[in-house]
Amino acid sequence: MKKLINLPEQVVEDMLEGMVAAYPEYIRLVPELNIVVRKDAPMKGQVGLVSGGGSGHEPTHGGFVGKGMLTAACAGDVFTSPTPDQILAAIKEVDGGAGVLLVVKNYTGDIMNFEMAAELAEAEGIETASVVVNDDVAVEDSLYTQGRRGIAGTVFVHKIAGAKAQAGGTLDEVKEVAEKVIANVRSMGMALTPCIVPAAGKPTFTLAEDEIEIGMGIHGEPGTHREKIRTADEITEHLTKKVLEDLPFAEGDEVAVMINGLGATPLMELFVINKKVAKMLGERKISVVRTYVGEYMTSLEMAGASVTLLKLDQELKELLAAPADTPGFKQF
Amino acid sequence: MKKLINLPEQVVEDMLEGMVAAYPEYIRLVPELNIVVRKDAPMKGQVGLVSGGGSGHEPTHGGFVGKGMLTAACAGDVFTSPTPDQILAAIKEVDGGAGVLLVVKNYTGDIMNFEMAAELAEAEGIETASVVVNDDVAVEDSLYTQGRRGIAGTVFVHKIAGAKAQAGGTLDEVKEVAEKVIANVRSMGMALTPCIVPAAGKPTFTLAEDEIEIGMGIHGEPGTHREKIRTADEITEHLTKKVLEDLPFAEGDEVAVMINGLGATPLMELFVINKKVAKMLGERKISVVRTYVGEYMTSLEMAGASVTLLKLDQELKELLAAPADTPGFKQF
Amino acid sequence: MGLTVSELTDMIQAVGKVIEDNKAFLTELDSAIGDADHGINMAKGFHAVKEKLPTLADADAGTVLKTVGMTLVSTVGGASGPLYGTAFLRAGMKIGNKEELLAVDLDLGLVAALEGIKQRGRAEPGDKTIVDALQPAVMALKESLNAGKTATEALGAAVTAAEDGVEYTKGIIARKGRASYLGERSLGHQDPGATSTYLMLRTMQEFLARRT
Amino acid sequence: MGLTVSELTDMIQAVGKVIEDNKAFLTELDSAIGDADHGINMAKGFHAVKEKLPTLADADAGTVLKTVGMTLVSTVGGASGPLYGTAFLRAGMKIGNKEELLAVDLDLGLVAALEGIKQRGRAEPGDKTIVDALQPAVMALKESLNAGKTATEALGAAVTAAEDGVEYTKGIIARKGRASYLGERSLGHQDPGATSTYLMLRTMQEFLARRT
Ligand SMILES: Nc1ncnc2c1ncn2[C@@H]1O[C@H](COP(=O)(O)OP(=O)(O)O)[C@@H](O)[C@H]1O
Ligand SMILES: Nc1ncnc2c1ncn2[C@@H]1O[C@H](COP(=O)(O)OP(=O)(O)O)[C@@H](O)[C@H]1O
Ligand SMILES: [Mg+2]
Ligand SMILES: [Mg+2]
Ligand SMILES: [Mg+2]
Ligand SMILES: [Mg+2]
Repeated sequence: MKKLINLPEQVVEDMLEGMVAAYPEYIRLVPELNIVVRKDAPMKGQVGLVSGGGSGHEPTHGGFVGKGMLTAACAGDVFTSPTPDQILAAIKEVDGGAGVLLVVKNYTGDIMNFEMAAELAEAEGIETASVVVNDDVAVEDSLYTQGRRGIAGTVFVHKIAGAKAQAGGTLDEVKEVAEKVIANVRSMGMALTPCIVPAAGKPTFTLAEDEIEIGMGIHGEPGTHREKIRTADEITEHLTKKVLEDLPFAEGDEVAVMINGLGATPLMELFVINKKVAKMLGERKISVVRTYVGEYMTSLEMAGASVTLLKLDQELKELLAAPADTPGFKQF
Repeated sequence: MKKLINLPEQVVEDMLEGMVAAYPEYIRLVPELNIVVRKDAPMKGQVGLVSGGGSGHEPTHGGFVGKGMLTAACAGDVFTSPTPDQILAAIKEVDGGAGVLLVVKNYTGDIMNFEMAAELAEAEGIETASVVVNDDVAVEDSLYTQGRRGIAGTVFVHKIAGAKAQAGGTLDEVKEVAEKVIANVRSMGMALTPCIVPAAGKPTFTLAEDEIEIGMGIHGEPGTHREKIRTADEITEHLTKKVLEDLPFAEGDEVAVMINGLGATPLMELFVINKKVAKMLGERKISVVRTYVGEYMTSLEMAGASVTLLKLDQELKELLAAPADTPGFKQF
Repeated sequence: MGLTVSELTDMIQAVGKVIEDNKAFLTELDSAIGDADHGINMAKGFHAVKEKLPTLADADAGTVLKTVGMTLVSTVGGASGPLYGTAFLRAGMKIGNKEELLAVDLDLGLVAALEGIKQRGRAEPGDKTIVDALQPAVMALKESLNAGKTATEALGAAVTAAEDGVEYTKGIIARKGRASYLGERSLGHQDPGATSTYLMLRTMQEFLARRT
Repeated sequence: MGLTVSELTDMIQAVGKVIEDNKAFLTELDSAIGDADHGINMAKGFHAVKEKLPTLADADAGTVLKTVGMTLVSTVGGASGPLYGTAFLRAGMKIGNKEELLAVDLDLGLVAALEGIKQRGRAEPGDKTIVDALQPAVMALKESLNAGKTATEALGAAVTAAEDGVEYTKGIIARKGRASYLGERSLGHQDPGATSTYLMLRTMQEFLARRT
């Protein structure tokens, strides 16, 4: 393990301190609790938006705290959900009287910790609502299982629900639009290399020099299967088809595209992928309203990428287009 | 070599097409010539800003084309300077009658190709001026050598000269402020891993599992020396001290900070570095006006980081604070 | 059995030590079908418990258990934090302000713990989770006690059942937790949470056995 | 020597082929002290030259050389593109619209090429660049011609001098180009550009030798 860190046990604290040191005009840190809060929170009468999860996905989540996106983010240990007391503290920090929406990714740990936090908040008289993001089409969707994971599509939930809250939407309205995003967003990823959790010191899986992992999660979890590496076009075609067929996306649809790097993938390669995605969408007469290429939902230093498509209606288009000003996501 | 690409010979074209497909509202591509041009160029009466260099440094250079930064960027092959005819074509694309400033990084190839392009432009009656960025303190500065390399500090030149051009500065004024940035900016980097030029298929150097390379360039060039990995704080201290001593930066100075990832370094680690840099500056009573943490000047999939400091006066502060709206650098 | 609060505290410390000793092992198990942190998470939680327990010298059994639960909830994170946290919380709530625990309390406490975990995690037997170790253990304990066995003996039966449960998880596909994302690829691997449950029960049993 | 334009063209193609054959070798040299692309750059340029030359069947020697120069300038990039491009351009300008080249043209052309490279790159002998192969070669050629040797013989002397020049670059610290960033670490490695110059001269000499 070769990393630019100090003690593994201290890496989350070090990171958060470095983050607030970089962006004091956007965010502040609640000491001890590892919560990143929007500088001017709570905003009176505005719905608060709290998300969080394990660390190691930067700029998710702390990087998206700011105007038009999250009001607070709870950082758990690397790849470990934050705890209920942390989340409760974040809820209290952002509660401006209009209630707080919790944006949770569909992992057992996250679900349970946020649920406990919501129960505690309720006991203290703060109104909360929750949405659960589950955009990863690599995982089979079934009532009898945990269901799908939340991955890069979560960023669109943050953006759009954040815009709605910023525009003065009620808790119900913000929750509703978040759920609309969740219903219309699909993603799938692949990895060239695994990643190493600092405290573990070694990767959770290994890949040969000519192997890639398809459909892996953003926590170093192995994926659906392993195969020989192919060209970027072939790999992209495979991922994009899975994503397209799932909703399904159809001719005439308007979409937003996110080509997300997992941590160690150069932008160059993400653009190569986007070329192919744009071509495939063009062929299917699906029109691209906006494209985001970059690292949004990473998995430490994993090399690989995911493709996300979000089907837009007029409301989603407008909210996606709204300005956002956060350290990790800026849009005029 | 494990990369998300198609043919190595085609990777730059693929990338550029994927880039303009992603950002049609910002940029257009001049086909065949691998030039990324601001959508609304040429801007009548506004100084054009042309930069470029080898590819593999994304978002540099094409990602910084847009309002308040570059007017055009010429993409050479991976780590290879663009050619004079490419650069000349870019100059013509952006010439709005007020002249064109060429921002060149101090590499023999870049210098000569831009110089030839400037001669050709002059022959065609277009006024140009050039500045050469050489911020890398890892390289000894000497009149008898090539001098220092241009690395991440170049992004500050793009930002500030771009703001000056956007504000209507004359060619002389834009050049002058670019030179002021160059005189006041210093950087130094280190690598955890090398990178692989797609066409070469193998790294230019190798590092043991516990070794790092100090002061390497952004083209896979070996650095000043190699050492055993240490903590992020120790490594950061070494780099930052070198940078601080060089200008030198002194008590009371106001600075902008850039913690730049080289391609494969997670944001988490860059924030860990920033924590230490902020601490060191605080101890020296140097005040940080703005901090940029992220991937700005990369070296394909190299893992590592560089630290850049720019000493600011009132003019630089204002121009740095001016809005910029480009795919890779946005600031309200 | 007549377990004093101070002995209960020692028993919990023994459990914590076993978790600490098995940190790498549990993490290794989690790396096969999860995200390689179960041992790390649990060890962190029990480290906090270890620091906390000395402040509870004068507390009753329920308070000790609830405090352990709260500590786990607020330090572990992930899936195991709320699950084991809820287990201790519920056991503590059930047992209440007793100064000495009897066999029946062991039964009550473990039943409450199991119910808490099932409620929090919505897992059923066969989902490849903690439940696959804990539910058979709780049943075996109850049966043994009903058959007139001592607490130590009954806990011995529970440990055996939990061990079988861990073994059983190797042959099933995960339907809850991170391992469920793997589908069939989760086959052949034992569940980390079921394993930590087994380790905890075994430690409790050994503690009781040492003392008798 | 009496080299026709068609022979000149063949000679340039032979040079291109040698560059292509040594693409990996030159890149390898550049990876030690540069950025691992010298062979790739040069091969790309001469590939373009190869496509271009057939369109110049009726051109004079100067035009052929200038076109080769322009082609290199606009396809190679990096440091070697403008340098070798300028070299061919200047040689072409010096030689002008001749239909047949004599020994004196070889001398004039190489001198102009060297001057072009030195002017463009501002390198002097001892900087560990192309100049360290080309300048001694040009001097050896001139001396041989002055001593009454044939063009082929004189070029033979130039090749030997260039080879010595390449050897010499191993012992010096780079002061121009990417290798200069390495400081003392550039010691012990031969310069890629000096090496490609040597290869080109050797190919020219072999071409002349084959034909006589
Ligand atoms: N819904 C659930 N009910 C019961 N146990 C569960 C559930 N989900 C996960 N687990 C248990 O949690 C264990 C993993 O815990 P841990 O690795 O600490 O958390 P995480 O999965 O968040 O990283 C699994 O091995 C499984 O036994
Ligand atoms: N200023 C210079 N003058 C002469 N030759 C130079 C100069 N700078 C570099 N070179 C030559 O160029 C060679 C490297 O060429 P190449 O690798 O193609 O370009 P780059 O360095 O841009 O990658 C060096 O080995 C050296 O011989
Ligand atoms: Mg976890
Ligand atoms: Mg090069
Ligand atoms: Mg886990
Ligand atoms: Mg080179």
